[in-house]
Amino acid sequence: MKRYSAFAIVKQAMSYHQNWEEAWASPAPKPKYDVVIVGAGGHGLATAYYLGKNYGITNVAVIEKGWLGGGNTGRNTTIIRSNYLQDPSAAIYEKARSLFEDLSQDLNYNVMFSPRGLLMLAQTHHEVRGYRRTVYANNLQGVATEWIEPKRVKELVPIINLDGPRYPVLGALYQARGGTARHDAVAWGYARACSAMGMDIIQQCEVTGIRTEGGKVVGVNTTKGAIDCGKLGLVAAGHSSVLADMAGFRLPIESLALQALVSEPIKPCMDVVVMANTVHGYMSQSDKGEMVIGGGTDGFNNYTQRGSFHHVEETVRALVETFPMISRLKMLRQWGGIVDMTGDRSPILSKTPVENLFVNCGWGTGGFKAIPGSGWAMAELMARGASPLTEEFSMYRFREGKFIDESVAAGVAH
Amino acid sequence: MSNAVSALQGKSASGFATVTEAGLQGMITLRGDLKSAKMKKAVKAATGVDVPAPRRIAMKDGKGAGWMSPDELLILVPYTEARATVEGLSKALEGEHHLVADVSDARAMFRIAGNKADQVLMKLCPVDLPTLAEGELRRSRAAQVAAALWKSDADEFTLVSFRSVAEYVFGALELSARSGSELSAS
Amino acid sequence: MSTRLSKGGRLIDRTKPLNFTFNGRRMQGYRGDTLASALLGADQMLLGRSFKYHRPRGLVASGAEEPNALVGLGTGSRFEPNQRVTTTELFEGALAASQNHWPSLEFDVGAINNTFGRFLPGGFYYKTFMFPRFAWKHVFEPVIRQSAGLGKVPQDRDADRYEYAYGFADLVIVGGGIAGLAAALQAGKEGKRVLLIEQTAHWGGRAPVDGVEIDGKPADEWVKGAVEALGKMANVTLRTRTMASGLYDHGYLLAYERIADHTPGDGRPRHRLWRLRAGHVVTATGAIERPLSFAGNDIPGVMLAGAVRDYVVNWAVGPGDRTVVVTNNDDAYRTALALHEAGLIVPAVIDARASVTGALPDAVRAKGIRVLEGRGIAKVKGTKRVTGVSICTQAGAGAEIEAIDCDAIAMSGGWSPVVHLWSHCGGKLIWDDARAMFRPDAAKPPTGDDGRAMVTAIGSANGALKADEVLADVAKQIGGKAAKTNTVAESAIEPVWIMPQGAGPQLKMKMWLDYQNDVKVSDVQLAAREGYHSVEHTKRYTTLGMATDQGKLSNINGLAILSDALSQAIPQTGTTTFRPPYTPISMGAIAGEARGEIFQPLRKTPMDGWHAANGAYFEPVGLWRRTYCYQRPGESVHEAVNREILNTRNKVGMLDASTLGKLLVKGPDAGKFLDMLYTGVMSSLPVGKCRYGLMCNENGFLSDDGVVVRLSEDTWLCHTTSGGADRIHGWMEDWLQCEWWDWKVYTANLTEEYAQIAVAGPNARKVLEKLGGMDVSADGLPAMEWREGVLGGCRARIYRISFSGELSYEIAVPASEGLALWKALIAAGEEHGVMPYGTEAMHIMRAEKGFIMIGDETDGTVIPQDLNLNWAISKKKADYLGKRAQERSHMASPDRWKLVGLETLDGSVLPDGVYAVAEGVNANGQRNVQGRVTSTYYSPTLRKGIAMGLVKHGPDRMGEVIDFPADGGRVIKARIVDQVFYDKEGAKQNV
Amino acid sequence: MLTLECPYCGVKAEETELQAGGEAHLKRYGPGSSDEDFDGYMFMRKNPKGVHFERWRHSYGCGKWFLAARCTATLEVFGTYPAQTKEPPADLQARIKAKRPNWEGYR
Ligand SMILES: Cc1cc2nc3c(=O)[nH]c(=O)nc-3n(C[C@H](O)[C@H](O)[C@H](O)COP(=O)(O)OP(=O)(O)OC[C@H]3O[C@@H](n4cnc5c(N)ncnc54)[C@H](O)[C@@H]3O)c2cc1C
Ligand SMILES: NC(=O)c1ccc[n+]([C@@H]2O[C@H](COP(=O)([O-])OP(=O)(O)OC[C@H]3O[C@@H](n4cnc5c(N)ncnc54)[C@H](O)[C@@H]3O)[C@@H](O)[C@H]2O)c1
Ligand SMILES: Cc1cc2nc3c(=O)[nH]c(=O)nc-3n(C[C@H](O)[C@H](O)[C@H](O)COP(=O)(O)O)c2cc1C
Ligand SMILES: [Zn+2]
Repeated sequence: MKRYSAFAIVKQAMSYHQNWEEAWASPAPKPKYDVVIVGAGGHGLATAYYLGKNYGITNVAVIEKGWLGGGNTGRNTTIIRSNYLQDPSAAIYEKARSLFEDLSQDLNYNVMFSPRGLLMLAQTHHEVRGYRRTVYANNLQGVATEWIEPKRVKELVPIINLDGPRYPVLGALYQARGGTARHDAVAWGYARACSAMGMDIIQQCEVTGIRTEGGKVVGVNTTKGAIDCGKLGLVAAGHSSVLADMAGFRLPIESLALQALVSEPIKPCMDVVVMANTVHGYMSQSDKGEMVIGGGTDGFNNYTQRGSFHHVEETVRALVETFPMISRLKMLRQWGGIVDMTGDRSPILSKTPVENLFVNCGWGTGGFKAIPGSGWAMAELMARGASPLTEEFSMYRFREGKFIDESVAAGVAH
Repeated sequence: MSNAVSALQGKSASGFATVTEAGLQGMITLRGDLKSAKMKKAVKAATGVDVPAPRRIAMKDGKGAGWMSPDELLILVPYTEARATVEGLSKALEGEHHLVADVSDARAMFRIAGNKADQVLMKLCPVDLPTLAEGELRRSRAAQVAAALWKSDADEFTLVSFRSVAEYVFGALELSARSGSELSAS
Repeated sequence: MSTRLSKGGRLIDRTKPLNFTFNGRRMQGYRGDTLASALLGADQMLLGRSFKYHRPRGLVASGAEEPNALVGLGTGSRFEPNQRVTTTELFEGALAASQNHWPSLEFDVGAINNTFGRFLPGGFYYKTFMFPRFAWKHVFEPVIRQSAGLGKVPQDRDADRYEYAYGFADLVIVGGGIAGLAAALQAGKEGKRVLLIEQTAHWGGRAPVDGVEIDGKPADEWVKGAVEALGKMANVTLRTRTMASGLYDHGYLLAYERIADHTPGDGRPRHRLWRLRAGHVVTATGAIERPLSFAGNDIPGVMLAGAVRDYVVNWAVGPGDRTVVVTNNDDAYRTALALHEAGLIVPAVIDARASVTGALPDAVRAKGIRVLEGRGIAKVKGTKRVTGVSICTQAGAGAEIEAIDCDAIAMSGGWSPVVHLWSHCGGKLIWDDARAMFRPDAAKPPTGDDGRAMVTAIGSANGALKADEVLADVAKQIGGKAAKTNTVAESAIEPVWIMPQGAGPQLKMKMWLDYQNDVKVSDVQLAAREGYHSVEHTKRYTTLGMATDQGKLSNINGLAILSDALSQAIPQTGTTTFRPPYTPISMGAIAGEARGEIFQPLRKTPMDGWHAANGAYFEPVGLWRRTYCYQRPGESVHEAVNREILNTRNKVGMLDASTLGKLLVKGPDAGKFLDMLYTGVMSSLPVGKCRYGLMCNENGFLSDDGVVVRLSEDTWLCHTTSGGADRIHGWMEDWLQCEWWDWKVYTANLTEEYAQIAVAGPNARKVLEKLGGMDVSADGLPAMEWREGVLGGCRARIYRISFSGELSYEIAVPASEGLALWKALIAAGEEHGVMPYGTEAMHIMRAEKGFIMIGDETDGTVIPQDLNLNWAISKKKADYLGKRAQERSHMASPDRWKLVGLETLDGSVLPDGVYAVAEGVNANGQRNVQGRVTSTYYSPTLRKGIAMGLVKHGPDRMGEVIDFPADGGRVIKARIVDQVFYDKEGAKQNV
Repeated sequence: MLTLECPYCGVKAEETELQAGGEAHLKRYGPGSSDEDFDGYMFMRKNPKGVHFERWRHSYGCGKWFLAARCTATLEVFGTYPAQTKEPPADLQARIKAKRPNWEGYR
């Protein structure tokens, strides 16, 4: 893999950029791999990457039915934070956040991690109490967060309207090193690194069946033929239930549409990420200048990547109230993704009823921020059979009534 | 009962249509088997009208009945008669599984009047108002709250909401009725 | 230079001049102008700067597809960035300013990027800015953000208002060109309920500009007639200035009506968002012309041929004195003719096709205009304005054959149907090789709730480009017979994706695809080279089509280049996903009427007005607003709360408890039903009595609590928390309708029927007795019982229940009488020292008594057993909602944290939500914890901090002291104590 | 933006008048049931990409719960019916089978 650098660009410019090499190869599938990962989203690619990097397992194929990064990884609002309340969540999200800190250098691909700071507004006394509690929890979990008063909120977000008639801002939960990253670059950077390790990323190839023998997984059938594998990882987000069904079990997951939108680009006016959970809206400004906006999920099972417009209205309504100046901005584009919502809204990184078959799913509305940590932990689980980071995220926790409930403090979980 | 006051005490505003809080109105929730003979008799006796068909409402000199769901009617009588009507209905339905409750004070009622009254509601309710039939009772939304509405006269609609949101509903109606914001020129 | 012509202009009214300002310069246009035509008429060709290289930018198009000409419009509370001048109607006093440059439009420092353009290829930022690590956030990112971003930031709160409207129709026809009009006429005749919408202010679309004749009449006349005829049909509605922005599932069409953009401040809503429900949608949205990719095709003065024609014919504006036409199809010849007709010079028509014959070329030649066949443009001369073109053979690599001076270029690379609405909900496209376009695939339409097609595309939107084809297509798909037109034969288009065909890298780096985002042919080829093969990858890597025009001009050209680079067929490459809106719509319109007072419904109790008038400090509880406390002049919230508590404990207080849920449950099976709903037994409750109850969800967690009242043999009234009323009522109905539908039970939500007032304190009885009318004596109304009667003239039901630990009555009266009773109580209570108290005093008093509060002690992860509430859980019952869940291993575990009281050693108040630590760290290096605070307050009664919390094995550890690390490293020590801090034996309420 | 016809009042209600209630025809498991059955009833979902039977409440209308058969991939609605039934009406099942020949049934 030729390294990227400013120097490389200048050098290439001399030959009019005719000699750049491919970021990743597009190979035909081999008959067998040690590990097959289904789903070339951030989590699938990161899982493959750390299997190679941390455990030297490089005979790996990542199989993608569409284009890599085209799932939720390619359509999310890129919020990165680790200010979660429950220990298991804080552990894996903070692991991810800390890996983001030097992911660009690690991958030699600028993923534009921008720890610009993240605020969760408290707009009811109940929220104030919830976020205070989170701060205490975070401090014991080694996650740097603080409670800030309205005055500080205004300093950080000059365009905010602190005293909306309905929900005045009473303060905020602030994570100074939360922020955003360039979502596509995260998928592309991992893909490039995996490819460089000799792994096969096979796009436009849909897994149509899972083959097992005596309760053990032996391979998958795909639109590009049958592929054998030693171990199989299902990392398919919204399509996890469909794949589990191929393997003969069910998951505690429902697939719902979650929508987002962007405004037309304007000059920089907000250098933090703001989430207003009482009114269900959150907003950040991308480097190109658009306001990137998201809200709550639709209520019904849906695989179309299209949502219902009234959710967009509710979100925009909330944000116009919170940031009156956006009223005269225009919505440039809206879209949807299919999120995998579990029974307790926390993810599943787990063994399954089928031996050597593992699942990484249920990230729902909030898994982009987790990509590096999830890949790291999933790789350990698949390579070693256990990982402290995945311990509590087993799919069997529901049976024991051992939930990881984040809604407790912070409404939505983007 | 001299103490009783409606949510907005008759507040009114005029734009291209006139919006008025209609004051105290007797309303009764009646649940039971709408097909039973007892029920039919009781309703007739209490209101002078028959048990309405699904989605219909019938009024007769100040009293009436509207279909709310397969096992629920909205009984309308003058506010001062609500108590007595509740007792009458309970007595008449004795021995038959039913529920009757005075909800006069739980609600607010509005009248939207003018030849463009429908346009006010077209801004707030996901309902095909131009095709709403005479005597049709539609339960739906008015902006963000539940509402029941019907064409109570040639150029008038009646809308019922919960009492606690009366101010919100009035605010939305008043704004929608402002002159200059007609949906049609004609 | 561009000028206003002395005659013509079908859309302008020269008797109505309008003054406006651009970058401080005063200019004039006419009623009927767009800001674009007015600017062009005033020779303002340079209108903005591009996103990345800050290249000079002028008008390319005349409509919604315009990528360049965006301005900041208006000032202050009416300022709006990124306004597209081609879709902005001119109005008197309009203030426009160009964007994305510093210090000025003419001289822009950012243009330095242009000089270094070669070092900033598509996606360059992914490859650099990585070292040193901190630099991205603190050095590079800020710089990149500053240079990007286009429009300025609005500063003030929007002065305008917006609204929604709902519309229903059998047929919504989108587009008021001849196709849409013809379709509306036909459907209208058939008696269908038709809505025809057009985004611009006028009807007719392109036909009138093209000199089309229908039924022997000029298109303008035919259109006028059609609109009049439609106006007469009662079943047809027409709307101009209304843009269909998106098609959603089940025939939901969103339309954006710009009511007052051209009459700012006239008091009308600025925009109206129509939520249309269409039985069927017809898209007659026409076609958009494609640019040609030649070097310098972005220099101001290079425009689309159709647009040049529009400016000349519609607004009598000549974009240049000498306009070279360059094309690969016949339509552009119409532009040559129109220019010639207007007395402007067309030095040549450069046609990439090897030989051109036919009516239009011949007509052009007949005017003495040179037609250069098999030729292309090697490059455009000029920087801020076209000065000439260098001509080459299309077949070659770009060697100059001849140079022609000109100040404008009219280009046409062919036309692409507007397929956006067709595609929004999954309609598929097919590539039509003959016409070099993607058009709707009638075999794969978007489908509705019935699984059938919900859209029909007609006219140019369906690929029928010539007028006769358009009308024939309408007749074929909608019905009726097509009117005759004067359409002449045209010879076939020859796709040209790069001009000249053999151009080298230098030239390709100057061929613009996406003008606004500065994406060039070379960038797309680079993406292909680097493995971003999917069209979606290329889009995201280069930002092709991601600008505010959403690639209306660039997408097809871009994917053709990509296909070529990957040597695959265009259909194999496919298009990117079409998403709403068709053109950007204001956030204000999306938010609609919901702002300020009616942002959300605010629920108010009948006594709300009194509270507001008496110093209430409100807090939102669900959608209700409740009084947190009543502040007196000079009193802090904290002081007010303490005063209210002490007064209630020593004299008497009043709480507005109207928001409490009140659910009526009646029927032969009501008792059985409540026994399933509550953890305790309610069927055994005697008539006339009250009992406290807990409800769990099916997952075992405590979800609500309240006092249940037995009203009669078959009727119970269930009180719920204020937040819980609707939820629990829905919960009851859910089980009755979907699981136990054979049980005879009816419910009714009477929450709002009653105003409820709690009168609590030693003097409570005296106050009620003063009002008179009911026996509230110790024997007349014992604890946990209720009576009905008339209290002080109000129809009342009194419950003797206490949440404060004091002698307490809760009085329910019809909501309409709530205010009257409240005032009566205040008056009657005066001599007994009555004061109203708010929710915070109520919270603290219940905490002093060790009562739990839903939302404090519970958070969705707590089961009743955790709160030592086993006494309220029936052991005998075989089943209740949540029982099975509570038998699961983790829920039955003895290690669950349990409720206890907590007292700091120094009497201070424990911080809210703080955790108690245990020894060591867990497998992930996190400090182990053994408990947390659930409620904590300063108790004015006991003059010290009190708290409740959940602690591992808590109840077995009475007296033990545990550590709570609080803010700033401070560790607070607290002792585990009984949770009841005040009047444990209940002496105060049993009087 | 879905529209579903309420089988009780015949109104073709739009999504904003309705409340979605998740998978239909779940069998309740109470005390005495196995952990696995209870887990299945509470959490494990079919979540098919295709024909889905689901609960809806006409919450802004008659307040009744009803059931719908809908395709989660195309959002086509095959039909709605009252909630007081343990399984989808036979004719509805037949209609779906006709439109989706390789549909494996509602369980
Ligand atoms: C609108 C929106 C906003 C969001 N905002 C945020 C946010 O701000 N912050 C945050 O942290 N998270 C956010 N999320 C959530 C986040 O995007 C996801 O949790 C995360 O991207 C999931 O990554 P993934 O790799 O698991 O799934 P995906 O990226 O969806 O990858 C799964 C891949 O599996 C492929 N696949 C599926 N089935 C098959 C098959 N049979 N064969 C082969 N391949 C298959 C899919 O094509 C897909 O590419 C948001 C999500 C959405 C939709
Ligand atoms: N010969 C050629 O190469 C060629 C190419 C294109 C068009 N034409 C001519 O153009 C005419 C096509 O007629 P037509 O009616 O099919 O198309 P049209 O372009 O004349 O009319 C389309 C109308 O739809 C409106 N519109 C587009 N999108 C909209 C939206 N989202 N919401 C609301 N309105 C929207 C446009 O403003 C326009 O008025 C014919 O005269 C045809 O000859 C010729
Ligand atoms: C953070 C973020 C920023 C985006 N910015 C833009 C943008 O500036 N312009 C644009 O056209 N789309 C933008 N998009 C939306 C994408 O074009 C696209 O709609 C989204 O990735 C979903 O893919 P799809 O629409 O192809 O299904 C953005 C998406 C994300 C996640
Ligand atoms: Zn209904």
